[in-house]
Amino acid sequence: MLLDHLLSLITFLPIAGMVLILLLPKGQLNAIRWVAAGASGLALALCCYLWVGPFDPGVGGIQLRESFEWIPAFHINYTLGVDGLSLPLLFLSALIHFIAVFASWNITKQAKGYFALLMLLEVGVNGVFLAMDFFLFYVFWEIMLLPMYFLIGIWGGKRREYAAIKFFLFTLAGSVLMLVAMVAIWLKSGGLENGTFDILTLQAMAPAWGADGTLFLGMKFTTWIFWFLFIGFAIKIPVFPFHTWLPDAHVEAPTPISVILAGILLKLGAYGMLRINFPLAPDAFQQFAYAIAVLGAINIVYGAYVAMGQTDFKRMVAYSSVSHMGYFLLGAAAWTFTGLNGATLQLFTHGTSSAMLFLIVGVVYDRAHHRDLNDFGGLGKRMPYYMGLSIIGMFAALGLPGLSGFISEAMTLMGSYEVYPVLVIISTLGILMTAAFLLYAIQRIFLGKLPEKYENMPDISGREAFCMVPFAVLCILVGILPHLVLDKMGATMELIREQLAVTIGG
Amino acid sequence: MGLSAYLTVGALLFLIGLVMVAARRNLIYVLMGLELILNAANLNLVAFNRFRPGGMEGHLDGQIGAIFVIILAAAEAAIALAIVLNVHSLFETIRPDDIDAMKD
Amino acid sequence: MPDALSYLDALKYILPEVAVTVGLCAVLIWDLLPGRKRSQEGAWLSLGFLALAALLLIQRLDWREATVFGMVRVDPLATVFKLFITSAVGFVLAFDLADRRQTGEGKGETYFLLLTATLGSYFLVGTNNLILLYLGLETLGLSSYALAGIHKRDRFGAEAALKYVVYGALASGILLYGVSLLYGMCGSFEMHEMARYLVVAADEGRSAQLLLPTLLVMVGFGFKLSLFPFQWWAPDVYQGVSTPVAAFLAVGSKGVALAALVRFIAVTYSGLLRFGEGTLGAETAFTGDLVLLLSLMAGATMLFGNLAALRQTNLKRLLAYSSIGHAGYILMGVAALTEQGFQSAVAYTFVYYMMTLGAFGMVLYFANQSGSEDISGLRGLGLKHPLAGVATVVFLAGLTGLPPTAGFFGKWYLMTAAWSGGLRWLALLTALMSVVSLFYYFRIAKALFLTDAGEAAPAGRRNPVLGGLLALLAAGSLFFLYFEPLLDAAVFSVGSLIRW
Amino acid sequence: MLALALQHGAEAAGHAAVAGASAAEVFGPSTAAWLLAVPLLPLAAWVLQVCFGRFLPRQGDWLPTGALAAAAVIAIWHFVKVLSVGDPDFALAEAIDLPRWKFFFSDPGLTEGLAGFTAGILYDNVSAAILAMVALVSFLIHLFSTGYMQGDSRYNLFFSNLALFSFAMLALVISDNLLFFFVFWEIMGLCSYLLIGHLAADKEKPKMSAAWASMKAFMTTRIGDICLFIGMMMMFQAFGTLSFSELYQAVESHVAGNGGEWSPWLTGAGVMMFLGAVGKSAQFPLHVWLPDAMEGPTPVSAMIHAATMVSAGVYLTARLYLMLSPTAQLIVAIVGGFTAIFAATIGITQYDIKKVLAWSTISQLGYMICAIGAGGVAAGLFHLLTHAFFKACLFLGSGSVIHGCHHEQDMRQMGGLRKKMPLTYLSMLVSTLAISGVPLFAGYYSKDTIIAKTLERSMAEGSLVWSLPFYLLVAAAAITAFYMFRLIFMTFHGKPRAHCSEHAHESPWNMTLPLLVLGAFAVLGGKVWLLDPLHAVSGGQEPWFLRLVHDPHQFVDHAGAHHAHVTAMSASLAAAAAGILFACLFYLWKRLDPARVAAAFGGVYRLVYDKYRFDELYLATAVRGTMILSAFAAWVDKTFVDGVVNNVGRVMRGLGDASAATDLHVVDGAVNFVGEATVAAGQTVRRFQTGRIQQYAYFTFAGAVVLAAVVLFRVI
Repeated sequence: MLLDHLLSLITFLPIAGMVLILLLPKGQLNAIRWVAAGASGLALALCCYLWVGPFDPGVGGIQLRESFEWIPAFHINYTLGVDGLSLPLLFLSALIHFIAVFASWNITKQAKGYFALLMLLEVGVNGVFLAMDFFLFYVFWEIMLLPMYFLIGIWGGKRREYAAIKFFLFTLAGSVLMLVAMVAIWLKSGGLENGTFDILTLQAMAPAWGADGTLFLGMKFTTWIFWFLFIGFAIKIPVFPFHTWLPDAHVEAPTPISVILAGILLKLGAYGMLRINFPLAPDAFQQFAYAIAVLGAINIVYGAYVAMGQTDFKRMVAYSSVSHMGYFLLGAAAWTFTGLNGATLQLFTHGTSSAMLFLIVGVVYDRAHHRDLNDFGGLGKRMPYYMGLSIIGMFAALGLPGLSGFISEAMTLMGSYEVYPVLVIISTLGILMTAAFLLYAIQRIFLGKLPEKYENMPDISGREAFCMVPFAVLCILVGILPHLVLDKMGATMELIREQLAVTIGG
Repeated sequence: MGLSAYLTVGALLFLIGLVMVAARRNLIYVLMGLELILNAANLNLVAFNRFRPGGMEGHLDGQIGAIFVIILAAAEAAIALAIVLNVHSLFETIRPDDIDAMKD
Repeated sequence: MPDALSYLDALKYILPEVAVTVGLCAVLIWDLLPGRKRSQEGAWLSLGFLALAALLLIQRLDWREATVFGMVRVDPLATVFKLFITSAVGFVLAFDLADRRQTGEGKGETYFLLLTATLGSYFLVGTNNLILLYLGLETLGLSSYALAGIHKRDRFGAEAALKYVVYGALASGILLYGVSLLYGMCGSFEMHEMARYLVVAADEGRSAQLLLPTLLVMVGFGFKLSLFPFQWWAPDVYQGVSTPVAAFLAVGSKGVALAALVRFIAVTYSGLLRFGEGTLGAETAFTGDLVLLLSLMAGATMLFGNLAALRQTNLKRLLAYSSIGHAGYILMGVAALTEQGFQSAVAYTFVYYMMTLGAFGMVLYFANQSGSEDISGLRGLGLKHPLAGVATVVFLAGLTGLPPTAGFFGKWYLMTAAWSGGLRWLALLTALMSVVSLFYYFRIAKALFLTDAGEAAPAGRRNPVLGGLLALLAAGSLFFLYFEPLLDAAVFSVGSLIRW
Repeated sequence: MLALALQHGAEAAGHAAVAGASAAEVFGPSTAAWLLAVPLLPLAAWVLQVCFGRFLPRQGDWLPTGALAAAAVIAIWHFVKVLSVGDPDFALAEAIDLPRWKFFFSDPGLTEGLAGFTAGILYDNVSAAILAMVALVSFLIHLFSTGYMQGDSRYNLFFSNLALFSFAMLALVISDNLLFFFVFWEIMGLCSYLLIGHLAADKEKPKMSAAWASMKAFMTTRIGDICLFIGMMMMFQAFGTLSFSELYQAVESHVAGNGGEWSPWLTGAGVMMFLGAVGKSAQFPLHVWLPDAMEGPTPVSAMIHAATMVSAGVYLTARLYLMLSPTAQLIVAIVGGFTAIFAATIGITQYDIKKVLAWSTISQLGYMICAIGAGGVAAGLFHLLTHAFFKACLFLGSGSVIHGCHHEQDMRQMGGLRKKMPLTYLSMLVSTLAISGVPLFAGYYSKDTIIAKTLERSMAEGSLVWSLPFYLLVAAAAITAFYMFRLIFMTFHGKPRAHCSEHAHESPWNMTLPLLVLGAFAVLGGKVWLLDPLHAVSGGQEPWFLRLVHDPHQFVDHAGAHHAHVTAMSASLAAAAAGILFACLFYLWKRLDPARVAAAFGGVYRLVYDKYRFDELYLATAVRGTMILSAFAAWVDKTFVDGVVNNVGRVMRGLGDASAATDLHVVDGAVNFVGEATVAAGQTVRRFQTGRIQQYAYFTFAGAVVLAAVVLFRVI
């Protein structure tokens, strides 16, 4: 019984939380928080159960499939399923949302609305990872927009309105392109008569579409849908030059929202590429893989350089996300077994490390009420525990071996090297720069003389530590025992590669 | 006289009506232009009915239609004049161009 | 066939019309009766008759299609849209009741005129005869003109009424002229009969000859639907009239005009359409012309509405432009000239009904709070009025076309119809316009939630009735989760047009 | 005791070929567990120390120290076993079954790419010797630190970092593949960063220079690390493996398959990987970080920047040797040789006692690298071992001096400490003799072998460029002797020149004991000549290490080798003697005035004193360039990328307006980023909305006519 609807439960548990929160009276701040924590915690518990229990890592395909008709006239089904690609990300999503609730503990302004929106956001994210029906996927994808808009817009910083609408605009622009592609794909698959939204069925059909002639403006059908979908997902990742919404959104968003944004929302675009974009236009993928890899390299190097040039701590971390997501593009574009696994693992590892980095920013921002790196110094003296956790997070982000970032980056680069040697070598510059700006940040924040005004700054509280420690543990654990995650993914990645039999490079 | 003569007159009336609506600087004339347009259509209806290939026998729909239109035209004129009167009392002008309180 | 029905049988078919007629007479008489009256009573009376008509209509939903009295067509499209206008007018009446700023002036006439407009709409959607269609259109139009000008001492209202009446009379005159030309060509007012002639004409390649009357008729419909280039009146009029009337114009009158347009095109040009079974002919050169004409209008309408809305600050004016944009979306479905296209246009109209009524209701609600119809008047009110605020967000999301609102599904349906009808550029344009529309829609959400209310913020007395109505409409806008009924209604109503 | 063990081992090695004591018999099945315990003990200590260190008595310093003691015992015990086997080709993996771990995927079905990667233990003569050395030196330095670091505000963290470092170094030594090697290599980099910057986070007196130094060290070595990583990728892509032994075979067969020719890319890959060693071992041109790293506490300098981490680069080069093409070998040799002399010259001019030692370290590392490039793998590693002992001793000695002089590091303030700190003096003198290459001391044997090897290679190649290393190294030997004795004379001889040196005192036992032990190794590390003085004097028997480890390639025959050896020995002896003589002339007997000589050289002296101004060069080019580039990138991103996407210029205005927080303006800012075009179009469209009804009529007619025309004539 539980097993039959496990995935639906994971997806919709937060909705139950949302309803409960809305029913609670406004003043019951603690009750609201604990309901939110409970709902997301339960979802996390179920994810953990899914991880260790019913999920079979030996099976590459979709597992625990749930499906029923939703809008039969359009062949739209409610189909959920999980595989090695979505499982780690789902787990990450549940974890990050759970932590985000605790990171939001100090939010008192309109807390009811805040936690309700947070829960709704989790529904959207979990749903995207589990939806195996393109239409359902799109619906979940869009469900995230509104909560995010309000979470940034109401609870954000000074320029929150600007950042919120910018985020909304960019993402919507991407998703309408995806919508157009979805329309085209559905009609191609048979439309009203016998069309389908089932992602697996579409994937099976897709190779045949490549044989079609020119559709429009001298480009083939698959080329069109490839680029439409790609831009749609690229904006979310975000890929240069669509990344400009990200720093603004991050800087203005409250800490927990930044954590969610960097930790999991960016991964959605990447997930979409692997799940939908590449498999539905294999020939175009093969044709344009190099371009994607170039974009990846640009992301890595350019993002790192821009991050180096920032003085706002949060902005710097935001650009580091741009840089890190470039590894995903590079590895995915290489489409080698190692590269693909590395790229997917990068999603997971970056999820943990960037979430941690934003929590780190949040701690110092809560105390100093600004984020100007040049205005800090010597905090290590007052906040040794904070410094220790920060060092773990930052070194995980800069790819220090023994921490999770290294595993995924090394796999990505080694996997991509055989396909794009030059790009990989250029990308290593990004590693160097990442180290540079993170170390420079550590130096400016923790080392040297403590300014008088921070003399009484307290070290992190138990709650803050509780938020950070799980990520720190994951950073170390995955760095030492990467197979804990990789084992879950391997079979799926192998299957994905087999199904999308493209040869890239050479 | 053949059908074409009626139609020509109808078309002329229609055009004159359009020009009046668009160009006259007095709302009363504008309303008159509207009447002309309706009457152009009426003329067409009646003429087409009269010169129906199979004869009018048993097919009076054009004529009846025209009568309906005349009635409606009267109602329309009544409402329009009432509104123009109201406008006149509020704006103290019936120059259409002067009545532009709402615009972008 | 009409002969098959006895007079009484035929009368049964038009009982809803009779009910509304009796109702409007009753309201008129009640208003004329001496004595001090509260305006709510007239509204309740009207609502009662509307409810009666609605009941009768629901009863007739599964009746056999028939043409009664030679002119009145009773078929699913007609019945569904009669219900549409009835319920829309019901909402408008309810809005009017809940409007706390009402002056009381001309209330009785308002209800009478609304019922008259309903009656006109009944005939507009329920006929295959162009003359009756014109009569219905004019009845609707005349009562709308009067509704617009009902507040005698309001300069904006008077100007709006003037613009509306001049422009409307011009458009309907042109339509009539077009009808007269069609009549001349086909020798009949009946759409079926015309269809036979038009096929022949189209086959003979007389495209230009067909195009002129088509264009002239489109002027009339274009006016009612506020399609480019006949949409100029809409912003000024919506801004000038009272909010419930604006809601009526934007939703009720537009919805029935759409139904009439769908009927006109689907029946009159049935020989040229691209739907499979039950059609007379095949595609001709004129089909291409017609598609081009309609799709150009649709595209231009979308562009105009959405672009011009960008910098509006008056809520009603903004919604006017928004409704122009949506008319463009709807026309896109019609322009494909396929069964699916018509269905999608009809389905979208239903969705549009809920979202736009809701949006106007929102204007009313918050204008009652702040006394201003400007966006800046909304400052921070969303947090003080969470129910109305959240409902507003639902409407805005729906209008933008975001899941999980019905607006998304409607748009999706339109886009698939347009894409499969070969109008890919229109589908793409729709998508892009959704992004553009995000700006102006979410300026409202921003004002409601993101901006802090200043110290001068009004105390905020909640309006539970209106709030409830908004919640109802918002729930309707979330129809997406269970979209089948709307879809069925669209399929059901359009189906009757083709298999005649 | 240790000396006895060594002697025993050396004897055993001598008999091994005859006796044939089987490795399988000597090493039991639990060997792998024992060997793993060597790095894992410090790791466990680290975990405990990080978590609970500050709550333990003495802030838990005994925990890592004890773990290291145990690790050292195990490592030496196994090293003795290796000695007892005494087989030059000994490799543990061939003798007994060693476990292997699938690192990335535990599923044995997946073998593609990195999924097939397995890690294991590499334990052969080289790693056995170095493991024992590292464990021992680490232990001694931990012990030393318990004294030296007393009173530090982050005492517990210092020990935890030290423990983590020991773990990484020990693990690195027994890694059998490049990937794990790289992992531990980087963890060492982290520890180095943390330990150099230890004082930067000091609670009382944070030292900002330490922060910069730590960052400089990390970044500079990371440049090398990335090159190493690129080289790894090249090898992995070509051969699909990262295991050292498999790579040797693959390269060999690749070269054989290529007709004995080395492909250019192999040269490239080799040089790339070598650049990793250049960074870690502070070779030119990535040497700049090491002198600055002296900002760290002295035990750190001793351990990381003298004995262990920096020599990891040498170890790496030795492991890479079989993958280096002849061209790459030449590059390695030249880089090493050049660094040796280059750093030595700078060493002459420095006054900070630790800086002198730092430059000396760079120079000595150059020797080792050069030796390996020249084919003297055994010689290079031998020097690595001996150098580790005497350089650790020197550093700890300098630490003891600094400790005694109340944290004064400038040699000009010292003098006459001989009497006040006799044990320190003794051990440092012995080490100085060793590093200068005075016969019978450990450094003599190893340095001598290196110079001989370079000469052999030069003879074999016969080219001018291949003869360079020999001359460079000999010259460097003279300079080394000079500056090391300069250090001894300035510090310990003469009269105290300042208050601090007058009040100097000898350090406590836990600091002097390590000094003495290391000093003993500086004497006996090369050859246990006290036990066998005859052989030592006659030079008849090879040093123990060279019997244990053989060079992979012999470039000259026996006679040639003998000739080279004799020449090299004379040259190096002459060089050492000259160096010591000049040092005495300048600083002991005061016959020459260093200031006048310096003045005579003028500009050259300044240049050398300023370390050839490489810091300034890098600061002006690489660092400044990067900063400018990143600022430029940030500016571009803000102005252009944001601007192009959002449509230039307007955004800036929108941003400005947004901060005004007025309703209209904020969204104007937002509206602006649909693009100027959209808004302009919207404005244009609105211009038609004149409010005049008759104009509407015109527009309508015009629109209708245009529509009709378009449809009729298909204008579009």
